[in-house]
Amino acid sequence: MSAETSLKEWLLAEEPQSRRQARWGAWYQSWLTFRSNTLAMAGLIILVLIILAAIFAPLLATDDPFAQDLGQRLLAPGVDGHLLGTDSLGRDIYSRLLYGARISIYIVLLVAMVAPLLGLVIGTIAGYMGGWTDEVLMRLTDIFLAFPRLILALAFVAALGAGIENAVLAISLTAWPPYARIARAETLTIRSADFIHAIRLQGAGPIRIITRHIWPLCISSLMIRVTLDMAGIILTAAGLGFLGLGAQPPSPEWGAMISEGRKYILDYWWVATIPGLAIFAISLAFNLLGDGLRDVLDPKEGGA
Amino acid sequence: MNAIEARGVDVYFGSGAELTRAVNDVSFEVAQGESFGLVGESGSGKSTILRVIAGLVPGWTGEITVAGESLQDEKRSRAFHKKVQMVFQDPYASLHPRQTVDRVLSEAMELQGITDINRRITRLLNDVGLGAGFRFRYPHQLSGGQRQRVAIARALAPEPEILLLDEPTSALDVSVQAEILNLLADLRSELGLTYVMVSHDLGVVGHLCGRAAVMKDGEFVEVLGIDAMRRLDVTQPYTRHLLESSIRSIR
Amino acid sequence: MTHLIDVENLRVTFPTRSGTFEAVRGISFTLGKERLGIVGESGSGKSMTGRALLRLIRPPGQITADRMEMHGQDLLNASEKRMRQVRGRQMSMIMQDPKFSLNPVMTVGQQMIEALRTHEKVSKSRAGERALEMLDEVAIRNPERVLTLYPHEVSGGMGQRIMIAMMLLPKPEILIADEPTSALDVSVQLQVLDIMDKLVKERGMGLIFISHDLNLVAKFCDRIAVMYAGRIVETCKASELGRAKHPYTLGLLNAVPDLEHPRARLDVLKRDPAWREAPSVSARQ
Amino acid sequence: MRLLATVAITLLGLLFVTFMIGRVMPIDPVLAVIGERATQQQYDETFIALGLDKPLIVQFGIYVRDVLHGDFGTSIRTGQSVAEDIRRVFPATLELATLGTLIGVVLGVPLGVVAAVRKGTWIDQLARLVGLIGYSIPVFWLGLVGLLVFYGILGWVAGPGRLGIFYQGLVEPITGLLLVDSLLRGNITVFKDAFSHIILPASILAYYSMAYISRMTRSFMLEQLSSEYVTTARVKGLSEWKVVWHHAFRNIRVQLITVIALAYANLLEGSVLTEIIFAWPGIGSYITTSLLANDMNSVLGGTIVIGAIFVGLNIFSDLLYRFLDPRSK
Amino acid sequence: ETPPNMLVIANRIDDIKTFDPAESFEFAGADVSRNVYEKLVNFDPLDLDAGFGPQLAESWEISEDGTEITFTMADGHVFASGNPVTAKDAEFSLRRAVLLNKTPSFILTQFGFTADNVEETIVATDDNTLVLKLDKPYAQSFVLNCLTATIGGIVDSETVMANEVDGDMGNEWLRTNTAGSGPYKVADWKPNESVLMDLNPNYGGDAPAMERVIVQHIQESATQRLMLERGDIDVARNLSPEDVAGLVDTDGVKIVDELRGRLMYFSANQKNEMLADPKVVEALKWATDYQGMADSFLNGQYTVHQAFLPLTFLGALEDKPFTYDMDKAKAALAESGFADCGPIKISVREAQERLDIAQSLQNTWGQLGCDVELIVGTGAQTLDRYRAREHDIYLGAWGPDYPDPNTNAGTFAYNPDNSDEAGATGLLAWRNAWGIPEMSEQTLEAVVENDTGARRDMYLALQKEHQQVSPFGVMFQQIEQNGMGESVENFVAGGATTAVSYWVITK
Ligand SMILES: Nc1ncnc2c1ncn2[C@@H]1O[C@H](COP(=O)(O)OP(=O)(O)OP(=O)(O)O)[C@@H](O)[C@H]1O
Ligand SMILES: Nc1ncnc2c1ncn2[C@@H]1O[C@H](COP(=O)(O)OP(=O)(O)OP(=O)(O)O)[C@@H](O)[C@H]1O
Ligand SMILES: [Mg+2]
Ligand SMILES: [Mg+2]
Repeated sequence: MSAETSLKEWLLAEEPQSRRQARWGAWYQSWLTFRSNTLAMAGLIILVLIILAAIFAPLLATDDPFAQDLGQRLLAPGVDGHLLGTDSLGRDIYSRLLYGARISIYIVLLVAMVAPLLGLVIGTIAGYMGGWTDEVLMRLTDIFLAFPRLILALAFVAALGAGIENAVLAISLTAWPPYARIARAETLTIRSADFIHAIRLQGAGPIRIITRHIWPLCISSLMIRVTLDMAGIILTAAGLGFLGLGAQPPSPEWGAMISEGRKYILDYWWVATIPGLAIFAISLAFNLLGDGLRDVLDPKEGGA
Repeated sequence: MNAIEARGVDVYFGSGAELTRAVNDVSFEVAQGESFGLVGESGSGKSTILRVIAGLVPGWTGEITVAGESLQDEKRSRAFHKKVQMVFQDPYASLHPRQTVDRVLSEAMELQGITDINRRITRLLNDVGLGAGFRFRYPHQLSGGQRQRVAIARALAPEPEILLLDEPTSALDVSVQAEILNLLADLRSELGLTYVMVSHDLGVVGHLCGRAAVMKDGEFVEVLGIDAMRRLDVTQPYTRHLLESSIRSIR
Repeated sequence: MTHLIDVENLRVTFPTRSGTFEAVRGISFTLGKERLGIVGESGSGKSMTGRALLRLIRPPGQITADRMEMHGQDLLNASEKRMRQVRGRQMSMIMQDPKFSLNPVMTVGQQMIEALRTHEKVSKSRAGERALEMLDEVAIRNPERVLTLYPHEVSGGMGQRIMIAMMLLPKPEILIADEPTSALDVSVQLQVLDIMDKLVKERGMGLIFISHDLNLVAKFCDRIAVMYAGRIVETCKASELGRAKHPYTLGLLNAVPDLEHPRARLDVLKRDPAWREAPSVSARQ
Repeated sequence: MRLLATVAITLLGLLFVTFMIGRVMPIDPVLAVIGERATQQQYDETFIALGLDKPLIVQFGIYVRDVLHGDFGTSIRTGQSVAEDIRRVFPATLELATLGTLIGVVLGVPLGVVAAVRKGTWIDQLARLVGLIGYSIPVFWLGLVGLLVFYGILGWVAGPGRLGIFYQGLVEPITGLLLVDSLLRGNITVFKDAFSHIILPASILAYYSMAYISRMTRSFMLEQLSSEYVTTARVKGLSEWKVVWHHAFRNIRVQLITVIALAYANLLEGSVLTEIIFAWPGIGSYITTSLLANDMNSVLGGTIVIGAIFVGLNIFSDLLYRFLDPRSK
Repeated sequence: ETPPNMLVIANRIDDIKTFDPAESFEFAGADVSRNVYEKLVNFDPLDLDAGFGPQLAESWEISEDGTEITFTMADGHVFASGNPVTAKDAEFSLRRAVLLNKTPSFILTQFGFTADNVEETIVATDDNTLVLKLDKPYAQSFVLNCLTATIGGIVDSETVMANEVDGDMGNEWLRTNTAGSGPYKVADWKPNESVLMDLNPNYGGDAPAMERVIVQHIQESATQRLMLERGDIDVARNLSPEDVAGLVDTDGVKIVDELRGRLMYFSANQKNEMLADPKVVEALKWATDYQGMADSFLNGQYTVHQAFLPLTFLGALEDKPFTYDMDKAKAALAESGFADCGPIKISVREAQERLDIAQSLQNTWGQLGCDVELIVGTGAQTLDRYRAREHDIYLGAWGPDYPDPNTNAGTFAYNPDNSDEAGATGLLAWRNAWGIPEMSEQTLEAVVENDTGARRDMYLALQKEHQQVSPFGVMFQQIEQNGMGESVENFVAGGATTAVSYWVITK
């Protein structure tokens, strides 16, 4: 018990004694704020569950997600030990769902790696440099912004070939402009802040200022946007899957599963609906999480 | 040798119909070790002069020499940053919200190629009256006065000769203001610094400076010693008006 | 005699993550037809006191008091409808910063006329005339033009005067002025104070003047309450400020650098934890 | 002037990117024309007829020149001029997206305002839930289920397509928007039928834009409601209604218009899946099908139209901003 | 509910590009064309098995040497414009098809017609007589079968030439307009949306019961089913097996099965060293779960069929030598030089049933030890790769172009020059780099055999060999399951040989 209290005290110390303690303390403070937000916690819990499901899929799955059994197709949930029924090729939906979680998380990670980063780099450079650099980069952003998103993604996929990586790449390539805009707007306000002037006066160059001082401040608003957008991204990936350009069979990607199952929606509703619910759950989790993060990271919108 | 010499400095902002002349043909010099004040109403161009010196304003004209180094445009040499530092008006805006005091100070030292950072940080914090306990705090864990001390510590980190002070206490309570003013006075006598300080509070200028320029609409109305100010020994009516209203508001 | 305002044991609390935070911790005071100054350092609860009187603390903040009356009428439990009649009409407040306190997308005229017509059945044109008169009274030149301006088009000093004019338009009996001059230049500051002084004297209002500048308050008010950490630590007649005893008050007085009386070192407040815990001094009369 | 230049550059860039995507695609536009059984000689003839033998930059130049003359080329999939095709399919999407946005605004804005005013109460939670669901349900799933329930089982609305088969061609087009045209022509039966067809897909789209609009409205309103001028308004003794609508809401109009314009643009370009499910002959499904058939002229044409609309909406909200916000003058 | 004199059909018609019979080559286009354009000879929709019979030509004669066919035109056929149909129109239409040289033109040019010789080889000697001169004495049935294809449609020469632009022989105009003598004319076409056909007012035959036919483009099977259940359409043409199963018990709706000519096959690129080993291909053929697929996701819509000629075609082989037999498959693989089977990529276009088949192949071939990857793409993408001979395994469908056995023999079993330079991209055998000089000879011999019985035997033999040695694994033949209102009678989708005929439908 005392170990626990002392850890807490250590974390919440008014006067941290080391860099590590300061950093952990700051994290802990945010965590406390976050924890008090019930809905956000719900989101986090769902997400953690999904991640656990993805990690332990081999343990949790009752069947091989790819094993077909044409004699056992389109079984209703619960029949013959298939918890969530089987699909049109007689594969166990529950097991596929578990493995599908891996793909969804993979998508999320991949997009989260590419789009916001690209947006961050472009937006902060444009915002900080100003002048014609800004002009050129922002025109580029406008062009991609004016582009119909799904269509651009479709075009990319059509060009690169169908498949989950390409789908994600395509989505990322279409998703960065809003991030660039946010990052730029944020940079414009930060750039004239006194603490940036101060560091300039210390002799720091633009690269250092952008990466060390501006990025950390843009990241929180980007992170909020990313989590809120994540649902949209998963849905876009699913949409590409629906159009047949996302994950390829026999991959148990949820969007592709819906797409496969939609043929049967009138008689075997669960085949499409269960992955639909899974997508709903993960999007919901991200949305709740994003809302919560906004309260934590962006006090001006959340506060009382 | 003068620490700062300025000749015919002009600053324009905006363009076309929005063109404003923020500073209009300003000349002055500040001797080594002197403390020079800039007073005047809001928008008269006080801060702009400091920012021009610091290299934060693009496109000014005129001549400025700082510690023998002639300044151009926004470019400032490494040596300049070592010699000249600035403290800003708003302690809430002048610290990076995501960086600990430690990080702020150590980065400033790193940039100047200073070694032995740990020991120096401890000493700096002591110098500005904070103590080592504050080293790993984030700005939001500090009061306004404490933040301003951190900002001063940051400015002192490269061991400069000249400090530019832009209303360093106007965002603070009187009680805290007193602490900061005392600190600045102590540092000057200990380290032999040169100050250029902006304030609209004549009391503050009077406390810290030996000489002050009165500004109006981007121009120097008058430059006079603090003693002359006290005696209301002025030539310009604007200066007199400023001094009178300031004295009246206090008493 | 019933007081204009009578407050006993007023508390304003905010729930926070680390328990409830008490911004105002049980203060008592009364206000007659006089000028009461409330001074204290930043965060001492001055503004919250002012807002609490008008019941403008937004949830989850909470106001409690043993008594909070105006003219002997309870304000604490009055209906929201009743409060709307009180606000503006009987008790009004000038906010700290004109830049943020005026609606940016409405003209000055619209906002002033609205203030008046909320409480009085007057025609628009009549309300406009009254607004003009009022602007004139607060020494605004060319008031016709000012009525058509948007807030961003007026300077800080003008904005503050407009605020004053607007709040005085429905002729309230009580005015709370929350640091009405701290955002202004010295020269403009004086002007604004002069105007307020004149109006208060002429109209015989009760005034609560909030500021952190002890000297200013002493010069301007009849009575002073010094706040520290949500409590009143000392109260005295303005004229008797020289006899103040509380070290906090003394500290505030001596911390100010003075052009005429230079000192080598300024006095620095040594905050005593006991100040925080000492019971609130009543400013009731 | 500057604005015009910006628009021109953006559109040209848009053209260029689309064009390049079309050309670097590893699929062969010639095949799309001639089909599976063609001989090599037929292939070569078509290759030259399509101008594919010229250098890329020349092809692009020719294309831009044609577009400036309003000629988007011929669709190899429908055999008709792309401009003609777009004129046919665009009104369908426009009608759908407009109705969707309208419903979204009418429901979303008040919901967002109320949620902000009653922050933390059940209505706020409800709004949040409605929004979250809107953000999280795949549209194609909702569309199919909606069709099943409201058309298949309940029979409350008409099925896929824009108009019942027997009503087709009864109303001479004026604007191309069936709801408007039928009213202009005074044909109430056609109007009813068209409405019955459009209401379900429009509602489904509306749900998504409502989710977005209400969420943004709420957060804008929260920001305004905590500002000082709102307190000032309260100090004046204004009623809550006036405080909320006359003061706070007035201040978010500009931001709101931007958001609505964005939502509208999103529906115009993003209703592809809905269009497919509801057999709605709109521009989204037009471009998609064209893309899958590698009919690049149609894709380019459609993309430019949508891009131009996007840019147009941006300019429109910019202009409105200048008009509505005194600070911008 | 639909009006009694109107037929409303839901179908996928996004492949229609043109109505010009000289150019039209898609399924949905053929459906329109058959009802708009009459041909010299044609099939009777109510008796498809009888083969072609007279239509615009009332009779024909073959010359002694078998290279000249003389048609005598029938009376009473009138174009929608009111112009009577004459031999001149037939001459114009057939010459036009050759001269325009669009994709389907090979159906005619394989008889030796060229742009240079049409003036002599396709000649109307008078208004009543048309003479075709062939370069070889082809089997009569072969020639006449070809004339029943869409490209054999006779257009109104006067109307068409009135709409000529830049010497295009009215091609531009005919893409969106029709000028035929068939029972219907196209009144309105909205690409991707609908085709509306009205009666040809001057139609010479019996007045059809359906005065108006509307084909609506509905992509989703579920949607088609809902519309059918609600009575908003009369016929649903793209129902999935599950939706068919769901409709079987629905009141007022019936399902009509019809065997079509479309085959589903996989083929192995012989440029791939492993796949060039006949034993490997044999193993793959044994490792395919034909019946399993036909009984599950293809249920009712495909029947197992393993020869390149579809059933009902002359000489179609009914033998199904391959079954799903893992032991035989493994044995065959063991005999091959690739006992542990390397990686295989299946190219498949994005379409649900093909994806299902591909996944099943992936599954069962996987059990052989093969590492199977699916390469999914749009139609154009996969086709592109196929034509460039870059695939490993191509999973495809093939529909006959005209109702003669040569249509499939000429592509599955004909590839005289297998070099890359030959560029015979139209030939399936070439696409799979399968060089077969001898089999090509046999295929050529079969088209000039005028004795129908002998010709049948030739094709049977050809298929028997093909089944065993070819890199083609033919798996299924399509059964079209159309859902329709109970009262709809005489809906004939066209069998294996032709397209739909609306004019005989009643309801
Ligand atoms: N970046 C800028 N762009 C345009 N105008 C500017 C800019 N910075 C300052 N100005 C203008 O220059 C003038 C002088 O500004 P400056 O900040 O120097 O005044 P100041 O005397 O410091 O006033 P204060 O006491 O309010 O700080 C003002 O009119 C101001 O509006
Ligand atoms: N919504 C809130 N939640 C929690 N604490 C609050 C809230 N609003 C104000 N406070 C706290 O209440 C205390 C009193 O605030 P108040 O605004 O009354 O100070 P003040 O004396 O007016 O200071 P200043 O001179 O800076 O205006 C402060 O410590 C402030 O942080
Ligand atoms: Mg300044
Ligand atoms: Mg305050």
